[in-house]
Amino acid sequence: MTAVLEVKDLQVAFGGVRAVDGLSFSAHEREIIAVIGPNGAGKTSAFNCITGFYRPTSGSVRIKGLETTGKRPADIAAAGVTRTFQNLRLFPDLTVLDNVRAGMHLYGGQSWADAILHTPRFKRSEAMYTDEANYWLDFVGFEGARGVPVRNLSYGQQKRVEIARALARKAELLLLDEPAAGLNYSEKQQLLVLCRRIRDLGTSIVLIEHDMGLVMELSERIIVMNFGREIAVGTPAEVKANPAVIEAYLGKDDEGAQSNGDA
Amino acid sequence: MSENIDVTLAPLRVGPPRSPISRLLESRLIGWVALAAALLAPFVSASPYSLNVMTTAAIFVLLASGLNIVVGYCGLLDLGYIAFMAVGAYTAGIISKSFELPLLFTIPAVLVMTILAGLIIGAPTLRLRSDYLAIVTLGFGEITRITANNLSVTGGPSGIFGIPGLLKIGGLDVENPAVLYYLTVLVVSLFVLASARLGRSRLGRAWRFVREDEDAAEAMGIHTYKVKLLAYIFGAIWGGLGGVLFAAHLSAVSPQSFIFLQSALVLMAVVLGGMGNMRGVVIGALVISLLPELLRDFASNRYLVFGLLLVIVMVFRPQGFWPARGYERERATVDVDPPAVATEQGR
Amino acid sequence: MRIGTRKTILLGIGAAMVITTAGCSGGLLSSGSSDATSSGPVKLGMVVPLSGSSAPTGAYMKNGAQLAVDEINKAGGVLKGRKLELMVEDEACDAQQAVASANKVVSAGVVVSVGGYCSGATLPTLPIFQKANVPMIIPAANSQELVKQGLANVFLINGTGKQQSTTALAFMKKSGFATVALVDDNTSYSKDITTETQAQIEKDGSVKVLLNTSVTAGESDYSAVVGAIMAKNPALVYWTGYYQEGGLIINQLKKAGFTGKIMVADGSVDPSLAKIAGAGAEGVFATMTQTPDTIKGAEKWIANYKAKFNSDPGPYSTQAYDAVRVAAKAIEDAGSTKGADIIKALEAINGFSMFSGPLKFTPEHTLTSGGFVILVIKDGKFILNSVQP
Amino acid sequence: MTQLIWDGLFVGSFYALIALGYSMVYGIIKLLNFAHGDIYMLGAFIGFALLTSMGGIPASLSLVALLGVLLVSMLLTGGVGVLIERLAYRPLRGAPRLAVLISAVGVSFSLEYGIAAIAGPNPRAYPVRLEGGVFQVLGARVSLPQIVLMLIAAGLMVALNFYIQKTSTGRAMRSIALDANASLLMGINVNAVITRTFFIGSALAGAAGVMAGAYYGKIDFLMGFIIGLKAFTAAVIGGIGNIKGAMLGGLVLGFVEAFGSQWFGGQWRDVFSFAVLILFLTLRPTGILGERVTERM
Repeated sequence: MTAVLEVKDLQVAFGGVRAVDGLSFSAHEREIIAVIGPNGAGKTSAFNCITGFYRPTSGSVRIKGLETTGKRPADIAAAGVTRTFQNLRLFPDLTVLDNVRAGMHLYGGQSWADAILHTPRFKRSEAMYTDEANYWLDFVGFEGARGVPVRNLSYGQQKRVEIARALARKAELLLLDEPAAGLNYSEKQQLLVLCRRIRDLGTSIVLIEHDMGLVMELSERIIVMNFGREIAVGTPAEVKANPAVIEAYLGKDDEGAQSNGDA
Repeated sequence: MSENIDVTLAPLRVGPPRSPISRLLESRLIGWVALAAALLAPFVSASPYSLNVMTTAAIFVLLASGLNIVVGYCGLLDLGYIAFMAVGAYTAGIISKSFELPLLFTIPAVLVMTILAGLIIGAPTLRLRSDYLAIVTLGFGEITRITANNLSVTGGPSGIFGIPGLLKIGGLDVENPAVLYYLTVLVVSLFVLASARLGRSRLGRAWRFVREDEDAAEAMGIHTYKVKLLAYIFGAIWGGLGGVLFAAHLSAVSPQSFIFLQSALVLMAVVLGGMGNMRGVVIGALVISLLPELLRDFASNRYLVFGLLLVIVMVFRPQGFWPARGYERERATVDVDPPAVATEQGR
Repeated sequence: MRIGTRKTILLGIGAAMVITTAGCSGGLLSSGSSDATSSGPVKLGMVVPLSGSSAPTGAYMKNGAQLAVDEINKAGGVLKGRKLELMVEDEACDAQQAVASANKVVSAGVVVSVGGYCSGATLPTLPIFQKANVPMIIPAANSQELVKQGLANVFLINGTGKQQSTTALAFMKKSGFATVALVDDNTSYSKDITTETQAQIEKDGSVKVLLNTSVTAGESDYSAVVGAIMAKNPALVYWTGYYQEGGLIINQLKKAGFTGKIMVADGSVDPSLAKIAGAGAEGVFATMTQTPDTIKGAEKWIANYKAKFNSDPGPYSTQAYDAVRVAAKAIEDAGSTKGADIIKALEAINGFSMFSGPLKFTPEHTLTSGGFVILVIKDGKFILNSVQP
Repeated sequence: MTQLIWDGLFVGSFYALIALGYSMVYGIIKLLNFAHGDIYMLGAFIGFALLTSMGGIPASLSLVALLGVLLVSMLLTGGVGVLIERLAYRPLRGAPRLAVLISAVGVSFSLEYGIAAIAGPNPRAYPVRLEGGVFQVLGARVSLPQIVLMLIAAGLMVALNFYIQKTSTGRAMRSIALDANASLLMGINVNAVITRTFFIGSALAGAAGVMAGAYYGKIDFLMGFIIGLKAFTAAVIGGIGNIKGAMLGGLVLGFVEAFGSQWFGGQWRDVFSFAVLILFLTLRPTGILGERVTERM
């Protein structure tokens, strides 16, 4: 199995605070990995380093063996990473279809000249964008109007749109930041199924999630973080049994409160 | 968080056009009607004055449609847009005068110069927050004007005069106001169409993504910096050609024509009409350029009236006369009009 | 559906065609523009600043011209009883607006233009009046550029920058100012005079230019230029801009303890200059074509002006007044309102008396003598200086 | 040299007074209040009206009278500022920011040409002049009026700074600048604070107007435009939204201009100033004291 994502002792610090402090892990093809840990453990910071929104203080990130440390997000996305955000980051005033089309920016090979002259290639690519956008919306099981601004949609629907947008990117690696947050039970079940179907497309998934039920059922490997460090890794069963993990979660709360930097 | 001037681009009009009027207004028909009106106007009145005013208005429409790319599509507040027009006008004027060339032949040079200007202004500043971008563009605008005012190659304060016409082919003399007007209308409508089409393309969407949320756009592999720079360059080209027409129209270029007020007026046209919606922008441009003429009878008080009107319009219609409609056909198939921009064709 | 649309469009266009071309007069298809009619009032066009920072002067000129029009009409008008009619349009010292206004008056069928104050804004209007072959009698604008265009229909009845510079230089030599600082406000009119003066001084060689700099109009603090002048400490400062800034610069120079003399050009000759400059204004010289209160026997004229507009005449009231009278005279002599004839008549005029003296145009359509004199401020009023070049 | 520094300092303090208004308003509602420069003009004209209505004032009392007029004009301009906010800006809360910007431009036009319609387009000479002895300090010409005015300006700024830092309203302002919604939830009466902000900002600009009138002696209805742009620039240099930054920015701009026109001649001064601004912003994109905005994701 070749590694889609390799993270080697990644470090990022804000001022004095070490948000991520020597994190290493790797994700393989068709693998679903969960990153868990108390608030402020540095999970999202790690995501932001991998996707280039934060510049790591040290350490390295490789996508499909390609060194991407410190590159700008767009280039990393081009290298084959796609993500969702902890708190939705859609384009509120644009229509659902447009939001999904955003994921396809790197495809279609339509130049501005094509656009001005309305060349056949323009017409073809526009049709392709629309069809694929609809395809992915169907894929994530989005019902409802697709021609209206997303700001008019319910939270659950918006979450689906964001995932559809990420999928439209057709990347080998999908990073989901708390996909289940704010979803009700049945929605979570649908999410579970959806994630498996995505994996079956040949995409590896790394997700940050607080819902243990979901994590335990979905992921093949779990990485437990605390204070920016990896304190445990293994199958759900192993992790459940790991005393360090239990301490991290049930242990003195104020520790969790002290640490911050999970921005 | 964002460099968008318009984080709060408040709810657009949603859903399909309902009333028959708005359906008519947003069909392709309206573009043709507008063009027809423009072409027929001279049959109503062809006095030098009315031709002059109409030509000026047409040029102003071109400028507005160019600024709309920068501000309306991409959300970059530019307070010095007129500088691009200045670059275009001066380049055209100087070259055509020193080589006795018809203005038409100066266009390649103008394109080079304006694109250069776009890069020079854009490259160092596009990383700035919108408010700083605003003041920096304003600064560039002033620098351009003052430099033109101080250099001798630009004719100093009195500028360049007696610029040859666009073109002279045998009998057809483009210096004839009527001919010039029609030529201007032709060029302008082509460029309005072009920028509308750009707005409905992959690049146009990328501009909107950047306007709405840069980080999300980056995460989807959109190189926001390049995209912004492209917006600037296109805006610059539109402005530069506006400058060429301006030079052809006045046969003179002088610094007073490029004061900050002019930039402000173009911006007003864009916002007043409805940012991002090419049709609205065209209307806004017509209003802004024609209103002061219509208010001439108020003589010195016309700017008072103008100012009050601006406030009133903004208070009652903050989205502009004709904001973009956040709507596209469901399950649209081939040659769909993509979203938000569905209304944006100058055709 | 698309096809249907196309049809409707074509129909629409066709219909519109018919409607518009039917009832309309000024349209492309209708025959020509309404040119000089042989009866009814004779229209004179005046494009001057009525808004913006030069608005005051525009008002002075408008009044001056109106005064002349009324007098002439009272005396029976021109061409056997046709009345004169003055059409004033705003130019705001902006090229674009000037062009619009020029086109407007041309479209209205004026036979002579008697406007033109800001050179920068007047220049682009020349081709418009020329194409319409309307003679221009320019009362105020006097940039060398206007002359350089060498157009047959352009006549300047204000001295040119060149003539003003000559007078200035002559005065400097006569009153023995060895060193001078030239300051302009970076506008066409003002820079024109400084460049001319500098050139002539260099040619002449008996006076030394220590400083030639510009300021930005519309500001309040000119300490920078004041500092520069103090550093050079010339015997004379020649300010060629308008009075708003002129007053401030004089005031700030005096505050800074400048001991040399100050001279201003015609753009600064205005009652308010002394008010703005305060005490410092006393003894400030000016190069100016004569103003009513410096001309003997103008009291009556001033009285009329006051009676009509209950305000004092300002700069260029007289020139505007004369412009109208010259226009009337030319029309009368030509016996027609045809541009060509009027131009001939204008060129033929000899010894027609104006405030600036008897009128005779040079081949390049400027005054033979600029009629510039040196004024000096005494008790806050401009009066003829005892020493004249 | 010292002369340049002194001149720069003096002009700079004017810029600073006006920049403060820009910066405060921007900090609170993120609006570039283009009409602000015209409030300065308005202040000058109100002062003019008051002084002329008083009739002749003996030169000895001119300073006292001026201080009185200064206060009254500040109150009036402050009031006008509040009025403008109510009529032209508040209805646009939550509308696109550009809409408010255009509204501001409209207000600017209305003020300029409204005054032109009332007081006439001709520039007016101020009835009261601050005259006073000139003396040399380290080779710089310093005049008594200059010192008086700078003391007034400094006093106003210190007072404002105290107000912002120490009073509850000041704290409210700062909190709104950070996050309006959160402040609302914290039970801060946002509207009241915004009103106060406009009042203070406009009052300061009005004061600057009166001072300018009394010192330079000439006022006209367009006097606010250029200095408005300058103050805006100053506010940005200092880091817009930051009070101390605005003051600093004003002084910096004053220096830059003084030296610019010294080195390159008057006609290149503004080019130099703006070039410095641009260079500066590209190197330090948040202004001198502006805080970097770190976004959460």
